[in-house]
Amino acid sequence: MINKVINNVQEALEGVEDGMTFMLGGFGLCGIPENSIAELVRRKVKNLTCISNNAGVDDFGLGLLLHQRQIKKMISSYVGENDEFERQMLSGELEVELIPQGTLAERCRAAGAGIPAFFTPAGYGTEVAEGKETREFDGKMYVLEKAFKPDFAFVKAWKGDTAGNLIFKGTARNFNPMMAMAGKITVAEVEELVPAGELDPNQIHVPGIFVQRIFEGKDYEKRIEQRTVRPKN
Amino acid sequence: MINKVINNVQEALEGVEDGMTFMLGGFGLCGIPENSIAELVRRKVKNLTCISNNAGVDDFGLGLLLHQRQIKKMISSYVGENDEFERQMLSGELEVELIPQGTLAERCRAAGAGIPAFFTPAGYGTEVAEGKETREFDGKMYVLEKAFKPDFAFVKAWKGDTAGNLIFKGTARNFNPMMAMAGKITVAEVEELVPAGELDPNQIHVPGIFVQRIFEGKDYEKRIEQRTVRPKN
Amino acid sequence: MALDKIGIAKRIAQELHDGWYVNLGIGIPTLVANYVPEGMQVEFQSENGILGMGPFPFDGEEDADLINAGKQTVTLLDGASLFDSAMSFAMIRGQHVQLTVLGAMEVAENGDIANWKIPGKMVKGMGGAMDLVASAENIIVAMMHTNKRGESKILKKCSLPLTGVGCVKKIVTNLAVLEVVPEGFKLIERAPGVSVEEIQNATEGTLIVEGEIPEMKID
Amino acid sequence: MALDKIGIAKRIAQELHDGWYVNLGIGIPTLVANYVPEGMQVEFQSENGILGMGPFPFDGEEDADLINAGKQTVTLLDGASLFDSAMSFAMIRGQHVQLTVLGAMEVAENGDIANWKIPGKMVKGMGGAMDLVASAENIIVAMMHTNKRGESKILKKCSLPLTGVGCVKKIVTNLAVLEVVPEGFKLIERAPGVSVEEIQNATEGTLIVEGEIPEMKID
Repeated sequence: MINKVINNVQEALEGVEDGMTFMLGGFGLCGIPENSIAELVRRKVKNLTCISNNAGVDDFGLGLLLHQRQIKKMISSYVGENDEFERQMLSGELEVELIPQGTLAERCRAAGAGIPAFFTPAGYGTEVAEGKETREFDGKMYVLEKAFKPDFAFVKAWKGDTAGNLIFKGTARNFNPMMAMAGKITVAEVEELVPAGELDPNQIHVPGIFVQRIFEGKDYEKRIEQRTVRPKN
Repeated sequence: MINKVINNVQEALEGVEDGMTFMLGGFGLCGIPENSIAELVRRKVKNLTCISNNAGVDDFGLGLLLHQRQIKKMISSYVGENDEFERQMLSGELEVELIPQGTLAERCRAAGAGIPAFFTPAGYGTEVAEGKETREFDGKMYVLEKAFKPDFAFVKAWKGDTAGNLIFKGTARNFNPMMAMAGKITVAEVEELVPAGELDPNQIHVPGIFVQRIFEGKDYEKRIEQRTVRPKN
Repeated sequence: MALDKIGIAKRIAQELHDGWYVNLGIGIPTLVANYVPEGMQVEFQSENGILGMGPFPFDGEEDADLINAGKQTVTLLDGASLFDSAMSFAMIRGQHVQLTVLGAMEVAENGDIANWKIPGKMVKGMGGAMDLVASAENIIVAMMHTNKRGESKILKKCSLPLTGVGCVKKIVTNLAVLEVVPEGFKLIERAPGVSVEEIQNATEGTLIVEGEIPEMKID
Repeated sequence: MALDKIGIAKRIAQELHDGWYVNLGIGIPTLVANYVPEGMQVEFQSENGILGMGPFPFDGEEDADLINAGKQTVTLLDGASLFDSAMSFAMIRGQHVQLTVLGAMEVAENGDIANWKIPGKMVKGMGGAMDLVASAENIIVAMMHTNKRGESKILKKCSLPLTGVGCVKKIVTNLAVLEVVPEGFKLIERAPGVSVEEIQNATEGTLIVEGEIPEMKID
């Protein structure tokens, strides 16, 4: 097997530079690459374009990069719950491109799957379709959407092996698999890194071919945005 | 949970009619819906269009339908190893459309994913691209390919639950997942049917939403086409 | 008396069908899950990657790795499945989800819906709404009939940027159940004690009233 | 002396790079797996859904549910993964597989390849070949320099229906290693004991011979 193990997050992020385009997995704060984000903050790379479904909260996730004004442009489907984001966006410091969530997911998969463009009905007749080719198939209208081209993808998995294979847990999967497919260099941080052969080959969510660098992350906070519970009786 | 269990293969195939378009999972004879094929043979439905990566062998798999001349048209990527197929094709009795294997897989997925068309580089400059739109993206040429529209999809999984969730084993997965996604009615036969809740939700290959009917198949022959082994020493 | 949010959710629950997969938006739609008719098999999809979503977890059993599209901690029912976002929207775009219930700022009589953007205000994004409305075979809008300023949200034409065109089939508000038909909004039911005149006054779009309009039955 | 199939496979194995994912076609290409240089990390992809394919199983341990693209029973190495056909071709189309080795009936000096169809004969289909050649960044064609009738398969222009256009970069035959360059086929190496003249005579396309042409080193 091809060994993808990197010693630590510092090595894993070697080559990140100002002005690059990154994909970052996660939905809300669920399944985000916490270690990689912390290292991006430490490195202070700036003028970044970040493709991520959400933009974190003020003091966690991508909010940490926003706070240091490292992000030039966000490409997301939903960016609520973030005051600093709002301030930067309204002041024009931050460029924001909003994309329907399914289109975002499919543009990531397309990037990884060598499909330069595809038709989707999402956004037809709305400002999302402005300037884009539209076409009718079987009486319904569709919009032509294109694959992304990120320099790096940062993803977070539950378990991974030395060959780069990844397994996710719960809804922490979300955008991570297709972003892993899309990255020119994909950096995967995992909660538990195991030797090749320990994971069931039938149950791999992301085959190691898509992962260039893997490391075991630490100190996962896994913050919950909306703790909703029922009383135990 | 929505219960998808059907008592037997006879009930599972209710509604199949002459002239319909079917998808049938499998690669070679690996992972083919043996029980559904047997029932199609018994029902003698004819003038079928069958979308399947291969066409079986003379006395197994889709070869059984060919033998009874139930198939009007085959849509496949590779149809070797089948004398009756060859005879019918060369005599003009059987219409054959050959499609690159990756395009076949993606046209199945597209059908299930509500994507009417996508661009792929496969087949550009060859007769496969004749009459199709081609377009350049970033200096490379691509062909526009369209989603299939099958009436039924017949797939075979290793384990399934009453909610229609499917898990595959080994390379018996192949085309089954995306065909399951594509079927207007998807019939899944499984080696082992278990109650909802027994399969790990993290490890479902095909979520039950794509499966309309599920049943536990029997008498799986699982024929091997090319038995290649090393001597034990 | 006009319905409250729970009343709207209860009325929408009556629109569920056995065997349907349903995506519920944030807000009133989420409440619909609490009123599924006894014995009916319905599965809830959450677009961040769940089929077979269950109720909130018991206090202390919440899992940061298991949330719904509203980022709330949830549970799974037996037979649930988890998947990635591309698969989730394959289900939605591919019309495998039979019903989408979502809120709106405006609905127009041609079925247009606006629910994601108010020019000049902070825009949070459309999330999965554009994919949902562009693909769902059945869309029910759950909302108040009028906005906070008392202006109708049921319009001849949407004034806000659209989320989807010609897609809304049915609307359940605090005042009425409406169907979107070629001629306009067809009044199907009135909230208990609410008159046709009150509904007419709260509706800017073309309201079609044919015969006696029954009251909703909500328990 | 011209190489046999094993010789061709051994020579192609010298083209492997550490860390490469490789797809081997049916026939001679399959043999390449047996000659991976010691200590080199290479993973073999089989387009029916395997990464990390191992050797044939021991007699009696074969599994009908575990075959390669040639429908042969195989095994998995530690760290292997299994996936569906859409995912498999996502890898191929998305250029995650670094090298494709496949056979051909004809190769033209512009890099065109024909390997799937002979008009008038039974056509078995292109399988995954068109996806592979359209996407691979490195394609090595493994074949005999001439066909059974002694005619060159290394041509100015393909006469058979194409599998892909302008995609072949390198050819390893029983006689030579050739690189496809803008001007034609550049002769890189000769099979042991085979002269440049023999290669020239067996090559219909433009052969470019610059300086001394070394012999292949095959052990």
